[in-house]
Amino acid sequence: MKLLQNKVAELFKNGTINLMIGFKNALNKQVVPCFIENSSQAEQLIYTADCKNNLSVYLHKPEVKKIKKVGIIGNIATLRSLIQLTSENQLWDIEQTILTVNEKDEIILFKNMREVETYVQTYFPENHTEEDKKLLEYIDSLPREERWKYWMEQFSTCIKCYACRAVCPMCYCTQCTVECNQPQWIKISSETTGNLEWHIMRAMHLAGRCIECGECGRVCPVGIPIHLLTTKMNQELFKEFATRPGFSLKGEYAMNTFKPEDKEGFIK
Amino acid sequence: MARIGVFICHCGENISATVNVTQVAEAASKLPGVTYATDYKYMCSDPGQTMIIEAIKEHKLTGIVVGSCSPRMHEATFRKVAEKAGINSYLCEIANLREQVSWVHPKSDATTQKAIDIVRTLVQKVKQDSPLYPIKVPVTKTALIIGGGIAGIQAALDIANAGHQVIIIEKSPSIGGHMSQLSETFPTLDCSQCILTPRMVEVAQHPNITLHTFAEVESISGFVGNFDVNIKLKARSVDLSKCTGCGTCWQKCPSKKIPDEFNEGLSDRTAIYTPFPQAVPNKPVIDRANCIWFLKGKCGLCKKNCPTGAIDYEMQDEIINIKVGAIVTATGFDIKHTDFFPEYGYGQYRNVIDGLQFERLASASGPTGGEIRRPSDGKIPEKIVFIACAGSRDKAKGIEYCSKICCMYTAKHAMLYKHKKPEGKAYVFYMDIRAAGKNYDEFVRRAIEKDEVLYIRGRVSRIYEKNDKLIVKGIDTLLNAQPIEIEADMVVLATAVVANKDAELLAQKMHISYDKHHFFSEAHPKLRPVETNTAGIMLAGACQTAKDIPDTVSQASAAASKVLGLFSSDEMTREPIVAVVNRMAPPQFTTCTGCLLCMEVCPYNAIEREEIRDRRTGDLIKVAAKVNAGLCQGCGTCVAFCRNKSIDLQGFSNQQMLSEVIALLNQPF
Amino acid sequence: MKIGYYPGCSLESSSKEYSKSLLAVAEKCGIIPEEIKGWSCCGASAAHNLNHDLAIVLPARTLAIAEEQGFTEILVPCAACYRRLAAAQYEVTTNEETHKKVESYLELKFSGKIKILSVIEFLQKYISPVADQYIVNNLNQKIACYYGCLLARPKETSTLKRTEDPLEMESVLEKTGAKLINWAFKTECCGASLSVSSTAIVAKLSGKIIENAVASGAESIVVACPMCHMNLDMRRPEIKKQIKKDLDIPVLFITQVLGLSMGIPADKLGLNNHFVSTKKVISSIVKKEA
Amino acid sequence: MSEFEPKIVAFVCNWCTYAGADLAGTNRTKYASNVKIIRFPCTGRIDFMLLMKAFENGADGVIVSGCHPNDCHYTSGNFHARRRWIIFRSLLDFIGFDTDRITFSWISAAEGNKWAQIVDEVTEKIKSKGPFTDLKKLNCTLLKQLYDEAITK
Amino acid sequence: MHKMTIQKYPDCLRLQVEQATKINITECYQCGKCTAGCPLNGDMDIMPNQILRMMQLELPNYENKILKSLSIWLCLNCDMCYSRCPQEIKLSEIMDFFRQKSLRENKVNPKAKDILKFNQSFLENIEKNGKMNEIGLTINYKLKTFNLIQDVRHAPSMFFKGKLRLFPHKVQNIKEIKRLFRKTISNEGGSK
Repeated sequence: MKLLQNKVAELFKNGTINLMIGFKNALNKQVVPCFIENSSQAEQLIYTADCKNNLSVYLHKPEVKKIKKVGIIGNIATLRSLIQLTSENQLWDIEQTILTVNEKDEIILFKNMREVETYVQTYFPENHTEEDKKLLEYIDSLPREERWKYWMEQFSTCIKCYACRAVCPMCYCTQCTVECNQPQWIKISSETTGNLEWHIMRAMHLAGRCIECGECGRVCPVGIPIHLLTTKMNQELFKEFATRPGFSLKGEYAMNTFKPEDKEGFIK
Repeated sequence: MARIGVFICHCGENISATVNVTQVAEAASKLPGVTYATDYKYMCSDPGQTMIIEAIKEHKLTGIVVGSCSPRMHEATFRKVAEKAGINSYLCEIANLREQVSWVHPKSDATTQKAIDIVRTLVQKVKQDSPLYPIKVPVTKTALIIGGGIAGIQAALDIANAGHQVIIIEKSPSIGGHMSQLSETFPTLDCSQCILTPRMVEVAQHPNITLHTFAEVESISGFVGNFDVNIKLKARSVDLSKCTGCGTCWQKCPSKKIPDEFNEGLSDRTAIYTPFPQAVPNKPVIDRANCIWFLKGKCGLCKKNCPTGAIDYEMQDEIINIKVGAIVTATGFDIKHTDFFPEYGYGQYRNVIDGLQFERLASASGPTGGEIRRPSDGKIPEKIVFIACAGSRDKAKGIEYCSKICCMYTAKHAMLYKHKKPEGKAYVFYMDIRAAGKNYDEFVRRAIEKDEVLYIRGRVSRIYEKNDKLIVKGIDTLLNAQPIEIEADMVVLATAVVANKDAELLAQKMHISYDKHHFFSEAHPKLRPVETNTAGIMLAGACQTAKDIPDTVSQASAAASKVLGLFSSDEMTREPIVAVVNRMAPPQFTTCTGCLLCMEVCPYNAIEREEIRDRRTGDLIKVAAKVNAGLCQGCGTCVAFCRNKSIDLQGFSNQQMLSEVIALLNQPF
Repeated sequence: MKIGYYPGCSLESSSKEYSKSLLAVAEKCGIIPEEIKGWSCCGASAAHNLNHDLAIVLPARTLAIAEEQGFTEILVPCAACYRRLAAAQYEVTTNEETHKKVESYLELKFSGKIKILSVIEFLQKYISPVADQYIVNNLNQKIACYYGCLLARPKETSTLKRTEDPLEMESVLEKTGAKLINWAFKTECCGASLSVSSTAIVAKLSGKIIENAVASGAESIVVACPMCHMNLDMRRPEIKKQIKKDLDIPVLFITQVLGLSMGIPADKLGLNNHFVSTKKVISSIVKKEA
Repeated sequence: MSEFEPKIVAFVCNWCTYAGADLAGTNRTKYASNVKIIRFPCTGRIDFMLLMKAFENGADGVIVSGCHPNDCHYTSGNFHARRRWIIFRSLLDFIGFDTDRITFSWISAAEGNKWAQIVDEVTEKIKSKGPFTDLKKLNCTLLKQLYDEAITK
Repeated sequence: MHKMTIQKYPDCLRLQVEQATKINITECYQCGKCTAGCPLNGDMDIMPNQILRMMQLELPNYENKILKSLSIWLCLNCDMCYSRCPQEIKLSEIMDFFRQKSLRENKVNPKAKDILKFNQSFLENIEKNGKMNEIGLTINYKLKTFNLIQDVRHAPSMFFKGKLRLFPHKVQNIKEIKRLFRKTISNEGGSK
């Protein structure tokens, strides 16, 4: 803990960073993301197993980009999204300084993205919670009609608040297709078909890019397990094309490549 | 406000027989935005066309839908009509009422209804149409030929003789390629150099041809009509302008023991050398890897002795930039060498040679002056075994394809040997004899019947040396799989034809596709055999696949004619059906997020990275994708791919496709 | 490190000297391979000729128990055994189904991932690097290295780089100062499993090999397989009949040659157990001048 | 009310399947009139959202068809499309959407008969499945829902 | 590809081979390289490439011709053919399959009886001791073949050279080995 704080303070002092995105304890003792703007604030920083949020999402915020020299304390999810974002050419306008704390509580300051890549590839996490797995199995086990009912009940409660979008580091489009009205692809009002379309579109756009931090599911105010959609898609993609998002800087994105020998069982 | 005209064609009886055309026209006239709808016997006929033109003028129509035969038939026709009438030709859509309605369904309300639905759909589309204008691209009327073999030479001469500028680059010190190494050529047995050398000289002297030997492609950018190419002129260490080709230098050169590439290592050359007597240009080059001066920093004999002071040790590689409108790739091929074959001794037996080496032995200009002699001891072989399909059609060796030329040149080799040594024995082990071509099979038969070359059907399993004979173990599958063992003095392997080792690299520089064997891919295997997928880049010769000389020359001329077609006008017009990345006012500039994932998707590498910079400071503000209209062919894959719809396809825009879907499925009232 | 040792049946009887010399050389270089407890026969060619499952299960059993006994590497000097073990390992590791089947036969679980060292690999990995310090003699001999078929093929299990003209044995022996000749029959088959049942054929095949070796100027043949040794050495009378030539070129195990160069006494290497006298080789030794 | 006539939309590429359909016409091959074509330059151009839109606007079935692998006029559009469909289809399936209502096929310019055959097959299949109501049902009040179910019975 | 055949003979040898070995017989294009390289091509009654050809053609009674041939028993599994085959057809596996089948249907070529007997005595020997013991093997083999003099010449010298051991040393828990034999053999339909 102290080590981390000192390290960050030092980074401020030697001018490596002007902002550090990390975690602190809120008054209610809950872990929350925080912005450290100078060395003196550094002692607020903590890093524990509860630091689940994917901080990389803040790197898209213009006010953060303005600061240019930004530090970030990444859990594995954050690191993976950083890799994915680099491969998608999104971080060129920011000098990020990346830290992490490994399970031995050692602080690792990455020199460059390559190192992040190797780190992630060595500690590639099994980051699906038990209940997620159970739920996935449960849904898969249902007959099609039941699955449909299940999801439609879920989607019918969706209020189109787009929190899932706001929290997702991969949803960085300045204008999302749902805002596009020439043509209007998706109904603005939150009725179930519209919701369905939104979620299908979201899943398709994130398939092969989602790094499975699960934030979207966590933030959903009505508790739709939407992260399962993308998780499922990733599993499929891995099965079919053996690609893993947020895993290599080359960004082996399944959906913008192909193999002539790709297999499929349904095209007549 | 849209004013659409709908014109339903009876096509004689073809449509009206099963579709109630008047009803269709009537229904159409009720559609929102339709000001005028009618039907007529033959819309494509002159009166029909005039009718449309007048209607457009009279009713001030902003767009038309013609319900007739398939757009593949008459879209062009009716678009001209629209243009004649003064509206943009792309504001005309065709409803396919014949091939996809009247001809495939019985006379019924359902059929008529389908016609109506289709018309409604296209009315909706045409309402979304915006005027498009053919893209005009200027054409630089200079052609670049990569490779100075027979293919390159032929293409160059054809283009140059048609009056256009041609630049040839050749990576080795002389043009001529593999053909200059050959002895006689099948099926006529005329001497290769006798027919080639004049062409080489012609190239050198042609006013429209600029020749760069000892040069390679550094980089290629731009697109059809407007390529921008950097060429590396490798340091020759000899100033061609001063050199007279007198040859004093290489006579004086002390390092004489360097395997001669031109003679396939069957003889030696000096470090400063002219590749072969008929070389063009007939001037030497210093092989720096073997030159004493460059290795040890002393010697310099050639420089001392050069009467014109042409030798320049300080010469550096030089990059020149050229602008060309079209490129012909004629980089040729390579062959597998004897060391590729474990069972034939990994190349350790000197008397096991490959086809090109035999050509050199048989060539009058070769190391033996045209006498077939064994590399090991110079003896004239009594028995030669020729092995066809050495490495070709061999999945285990990773070469499944047939090398195409071996059957013929093996027959030729056997023949040449028998001509030079009639009492000698020539055996050919083969799997099939593939002699398809004018006078080809006759040629092979001649080898068998007249020159008594012994053909044995079967593959050789092993060759090994035994008291300076080569033991060749094969079988005769035609004789009850009889094992056959021949004590040969020399074995000639018809080794597989393969792509050049740097083929892949070049293909990547040019953005052309290539197959898994690194042969370059043609745009269409049947209908566009000499073009590549990158407009403006053509293929000639064996860089596309194994070819013999006649095929190579024909393809070269074909490529040339494609180039000439391109050069026939100062501008080339291209369909405006291209993708466009949206642009808008600062600070947004575009909705494109610059993830550039779409670059990978485009089959034509038409999507480029664009950096939007601040006008004054020049700081990078935004990175975005940009479609190069010169390269885009309008498939729209990127459009469907783009997550936030920042790319759209003119003529098939999101707006259009979506409204088609809606219109097709919903009755207006 | 702990190397498991699988001598195989022949090394316990007909090719004792192979085992002897191998262990002697290893010991000299401070390596003591540890015999796998309770190993059984690999089934040799008999099994796979007659019964596919048995041909996998027998060698698999040895792999399994070796794994149980905590070995990560096992040394299998007999080329025939090596081939069977490697083949079984290939089957098991590449085909999940077979793996399951075998495990059910054996009634025990195993990964089959254990590293199997042929004698050549073993010598390359453990002996060659240190050989210099132990080699005291120069062998004044023209030697033909004979690999036979089992070490060279098939490509799935062979570790030789050049299938037709391998050079691994040569590289192991080059330090012994012997002149290693280049010849054509390195990987021809000696007739192996037909040794007893159709001796005439074996005599013919082995005869060709010996002839070619001699013709290529070899003074002795070096093998790494008991089968090859038996056929080239013990079958010499039949060979004599076959080729109508009395060739007395001795046939040695690669380990015996190494042993000699390391100054290990001939009897410790079992050089006196041969049918064709090995005296010429032994007498060809010259002390290395330090 | 007469027999149920499904509305089926076909998204086809211009170079292979559209030409194939034309060929069916030139051969006067008869087939069901339920299928209506929307012409795209290439299967690569077909946006998965368009399929959703088709169903939302009352399509009972959708056909997606283009050039066979390696035959794409644009060399690789259909390969990209294939990947897209592989994943899109598994997503729909995971959500429980009735993927039987979407038919993917490769139909070349020479396969007029295959086109006719696919159209008839699909039409029959959709007829037997009945109208596509899954989406309609979603947006209506309970009462309307009951009513819908009543009439579909 | 095999449609025609399948309709013709539902369980023809060719299909059995293809199922057992996962080798596609049609891949052989009869270049004959296998035969050319085979060390025993002089002694075989049907050449390797011909065996493949017979399966391709499926002429009447080809099954028996193959199963009763001597070639399949001469084959040494030296894999020379496979290592040089341009189509990577693993003949040795096919041969194994034939041997086992020919045995099961007792169609073993009379000339191959010795080879067979040897193999059998070999296996029995292992079954008994878990390891091969040459004396036991030789004696057993002799009894099976009745050519008692062959190799007897070697026996004494081998013995004195310490190359033969009179008393077999057994694998501990020999029971297990026996069990393995029983199980595999019952599975393979009594082929041993």
